[in-house]
Amino acid sequence: MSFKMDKIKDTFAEAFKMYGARIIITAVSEKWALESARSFTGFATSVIACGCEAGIERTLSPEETPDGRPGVSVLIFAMSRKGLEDQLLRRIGQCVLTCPTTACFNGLESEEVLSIGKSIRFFGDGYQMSKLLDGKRYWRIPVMEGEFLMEESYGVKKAIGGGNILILGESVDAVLRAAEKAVEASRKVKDVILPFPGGIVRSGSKVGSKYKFLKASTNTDFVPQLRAHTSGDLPKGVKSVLEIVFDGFSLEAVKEAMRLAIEAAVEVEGVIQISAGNYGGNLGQYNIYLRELWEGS
Amino acid sequence: MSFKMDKIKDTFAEAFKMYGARIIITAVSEKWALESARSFTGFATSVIACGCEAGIERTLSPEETPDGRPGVSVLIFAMSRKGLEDQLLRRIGQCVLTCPTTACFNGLESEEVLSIGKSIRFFGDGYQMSKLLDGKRYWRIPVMEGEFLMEESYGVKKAIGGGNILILGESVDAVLRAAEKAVEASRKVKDVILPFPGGIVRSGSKVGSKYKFLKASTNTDFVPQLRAHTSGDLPKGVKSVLEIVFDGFSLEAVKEAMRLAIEAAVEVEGVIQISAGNYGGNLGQYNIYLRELWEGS
Amino acid sequence: MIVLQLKERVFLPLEAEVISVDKFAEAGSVDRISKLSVFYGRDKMELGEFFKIEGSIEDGRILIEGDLSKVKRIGKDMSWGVLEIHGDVGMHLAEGLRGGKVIVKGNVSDWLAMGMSGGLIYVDGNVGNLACASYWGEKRGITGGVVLINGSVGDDLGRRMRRGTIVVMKDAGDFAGAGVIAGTLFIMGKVGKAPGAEMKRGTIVLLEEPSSILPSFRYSGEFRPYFVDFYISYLERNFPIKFPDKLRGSYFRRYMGDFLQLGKGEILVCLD
Amino acid sequence: MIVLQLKERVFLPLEAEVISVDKFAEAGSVDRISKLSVFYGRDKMELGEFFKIEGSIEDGRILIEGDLSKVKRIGKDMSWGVLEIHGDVGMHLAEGLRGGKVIVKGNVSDWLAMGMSGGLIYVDGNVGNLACASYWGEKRGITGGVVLINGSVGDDLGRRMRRGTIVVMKDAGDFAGAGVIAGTLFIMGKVGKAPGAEMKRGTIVLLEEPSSILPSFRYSGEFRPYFVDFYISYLERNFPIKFPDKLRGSYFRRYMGDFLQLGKGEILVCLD
Repeated sequence: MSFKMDKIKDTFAEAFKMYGARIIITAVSEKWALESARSFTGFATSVIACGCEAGIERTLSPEETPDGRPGVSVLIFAMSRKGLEDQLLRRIGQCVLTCPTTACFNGLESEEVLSIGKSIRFFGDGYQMSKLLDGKRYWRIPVMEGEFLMEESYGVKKAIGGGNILILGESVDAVLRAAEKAVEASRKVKDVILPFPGGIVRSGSKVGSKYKFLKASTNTDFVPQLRAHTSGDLPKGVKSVLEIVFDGFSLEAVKEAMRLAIEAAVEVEGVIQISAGNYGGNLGQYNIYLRELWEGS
Repeated sequence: MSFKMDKIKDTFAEAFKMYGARIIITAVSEKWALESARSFTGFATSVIACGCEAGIERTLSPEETPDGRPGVSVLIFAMSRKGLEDQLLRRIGQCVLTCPTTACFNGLESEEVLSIGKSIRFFGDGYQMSKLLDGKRYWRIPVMEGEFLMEESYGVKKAIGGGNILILGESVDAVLRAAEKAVEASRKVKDVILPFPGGIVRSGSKVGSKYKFLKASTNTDFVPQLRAHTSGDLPKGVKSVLEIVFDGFSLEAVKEAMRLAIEAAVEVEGVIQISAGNYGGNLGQYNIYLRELWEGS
Repeated sequence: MIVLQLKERVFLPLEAEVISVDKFAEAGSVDRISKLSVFYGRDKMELGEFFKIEGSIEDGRILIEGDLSKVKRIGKDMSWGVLEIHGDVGMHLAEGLRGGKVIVKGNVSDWLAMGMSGGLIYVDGNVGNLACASYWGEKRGITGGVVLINGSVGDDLGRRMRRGTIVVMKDAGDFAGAGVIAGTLFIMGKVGKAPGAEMKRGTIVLLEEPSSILPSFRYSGEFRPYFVDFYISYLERNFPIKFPDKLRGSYFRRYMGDFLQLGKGEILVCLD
Repeated sequence: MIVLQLKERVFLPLEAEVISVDKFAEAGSVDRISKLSVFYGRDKMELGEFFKIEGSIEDGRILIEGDLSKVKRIGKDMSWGVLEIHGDVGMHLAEGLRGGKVIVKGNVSDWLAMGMSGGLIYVDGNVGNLACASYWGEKRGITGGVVLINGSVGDDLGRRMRRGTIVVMKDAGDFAGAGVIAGTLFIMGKVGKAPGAEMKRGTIVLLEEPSSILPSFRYSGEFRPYFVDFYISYLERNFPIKFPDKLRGSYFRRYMGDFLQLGKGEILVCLD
């Protein structure tokens, strides 16, 4: 790498086991596929309050979609298969079924599947019809527009949630600029999404709080104006910190996205350090050491 | 009007009493205000499965926002104050608090308020500070970026949900084009949002279903390919139907939006009839007769 | 690839169900493949007596050349690989096909794909009667797979099919899709008498107006069945086939039926 | 609007708490307003003996002209309307103000806004000591409202204030914000000794580096306190005031304190 490793803190991001699925939404135009995908992935920043974490993976050209129309691939993650099933039912039912001209396909080959279409078909009130083509089952659900076509089963597999980097810098502008570049760079990676608005979090949290009723609260150690109350570990001059959270289907994909994000962010003027959030390493199933991201490259 | 009233069916839209609030999200740029607003209003198409109905009312110039930055006003509706409170807590906490550079203000003066800030402040883990300026209380919640400023109380008032029109036409293209024009026209009206993706619903529903476990199912009477199973009330030549749903703070605003939507849609080539969805008039608190929308104008 | 060339014209029916990727792979060498039994009329003979056989079955591919119009049951119960035929083929081709591909550059006789449950059949030419149909007295026709016919077919296409997709690029005879239990038929030319008679579920997609629709079907509106676009796009992309442009993005008149049966089937007639 | 013009210079303190929109409105006519009692030294006299009074109070507006530096307690407990003063004003201006606006084009003496709980005060000139402060022995200074001072203030600004916003565009003397319980002070010039001494909560925003920060405060980092931008924007938009450009979008060094007390207050010093 061209940048200096000493800007990257020797620490690790603590990530968690999740379950994920990929939905492909197609429509008559990219505009309508995106309208549906944005609705689908809205209010999906953290599993605890939203039920899932979701994001747009990328837009798809007609050549890349099952039906030859413009499309969007959306990834969705939850803590359990059951949770994922519930969210897929709700979000396909509310944000895809309802949206003009869309169709909904599975985008993840996996032995384990969730038969979402089996439930959503009932909306057709008995007039739905199933089609089996080349080994896959589809549902034609009659709607006022005409019909909604959706694949019945959606692959689900174990995934990684909560990969993250923290960008520490001398101003809000600097860390935001760096974070925007990081988002842009890491969005090139397949199998990964950034669940927060615009891909960036400004309110990282720690586990627990002074208040017994609260499971998580502001990440005091990284809040620049709370030095009077912390160990003072934040490097000198840091006036603002932003975080990027990564959810993905494989550790490799999450690592690759983190690596590209760091490479894009670290050289931005005003960035002082790249760090990561962890809980001591005992809560999450994966510890991703930042400095090891370049090993073997 | 210049169009012929006989294209407008002599029927009514059945609307319901809801509770609504207006949130103003500001940020360093319109881009970031919109990122937050889109996340906030995602997965919010129908109260039953999403907990609320929400949408972007409009973008605000710096002159129109409380803090002189670009902003977005967002309306959110639920069936009860309690439901609205729960959704505001979740959605401000997940989609605004988390989003870089945003601040969150009340956009609805009302005697009745929900003290959302009183709960979200706890995220500050005891380091939050309150400010009272000119009679309004604000919370400064320390976050990694710096601080999140939010108003404590959000006005809530009775509102109208489920105003709607149906656009019946000779092709999907025609009704989609008409619906897009209708959406554009009605978005000029203050106090109203269209909760569905892109403002349009292609899967209108009726109450009940053949399946006992299902509360709502496809609106059989308006599904063009189900004539063998219906009364055959759908006008000849209708091959596709799209719906627009309106939620708003007043009956007047909802009516105005419906009126503008109809005027924009009815003249589009290929549109055969404008109708509306109702449940016989006994379920909802408001019956909005389409042909009366022009009375007195 | 293993190549079979018909040495000379056969006049009696040759029962050649041994010609399948499964059986060739089981036999292994060309030598042992040549010794596989066939019935020529009533005589038990060896495959090598009729065909010049060269190559290797290792890649799961078979090519047969010659006029095979008297050769029956080729590809029976085949489950994988590719069987390609250059020439006309006899009855019962691909009976019980479970997987893999059968490709014919020529015409095919009656009873194509009887009992087929999976895989793909592509016929460049025309096909006889009772393609994909249930055998006399059987309750079910094919139960899966994709059958693409670039030419025309005879009567009783897809009779009582339970599942699967059949595309006929030209005409189909009488009783196409009669008694269909489920599945999809595309007929892109003219269709004969009584399409879909006694069908329960399933779809018959017609490009052209049929001469008549049975009175036990009900008109059920006009709409755009999006799955047609999806099928077209999917099939064209995955198979060597090209649908008429008119079909793309088109609207259809829908008839539901047959109400002598369940009435959950549909005939879709493409609108101009 | 009702206009009061000071007839001639007063040398003894004139206790004029009757000059308020509430009291004028209660009195009603100019005639009755003229007869309202004031104390001149120890003598009870009538307001009209000191002021030429014209106009009507109907719109809730009072304008006073003249050197009022000996006139005390103007605007006491006023709850609405606008009281505008052209000239210097004496002590205890706007004591107990609850609402409405008090606007001064001139200087103001000590004890401005004592016990104020709401409303707005705008002073174009300088202000004496103990502005917005708690009275000797009292636990609380002002409990609300907005006080904008375009000039400088003396010592003990905002002592023990409980709530409210004070903006001083020039300098403040010693002990600014001492004992603050809550609320916000902006001091846009120099500040004297021991700002924020014994403050519990609340914020003191300083544009310039103070000569010293009490050792009972702790350095707590540098950041961008977004509420400062909000306050600037809000106050400039709603009131006749203009903050220094340097303050806008700026970063601040933060000191938390006073740790002799609760330690939840902060002094924010604008960074270059």
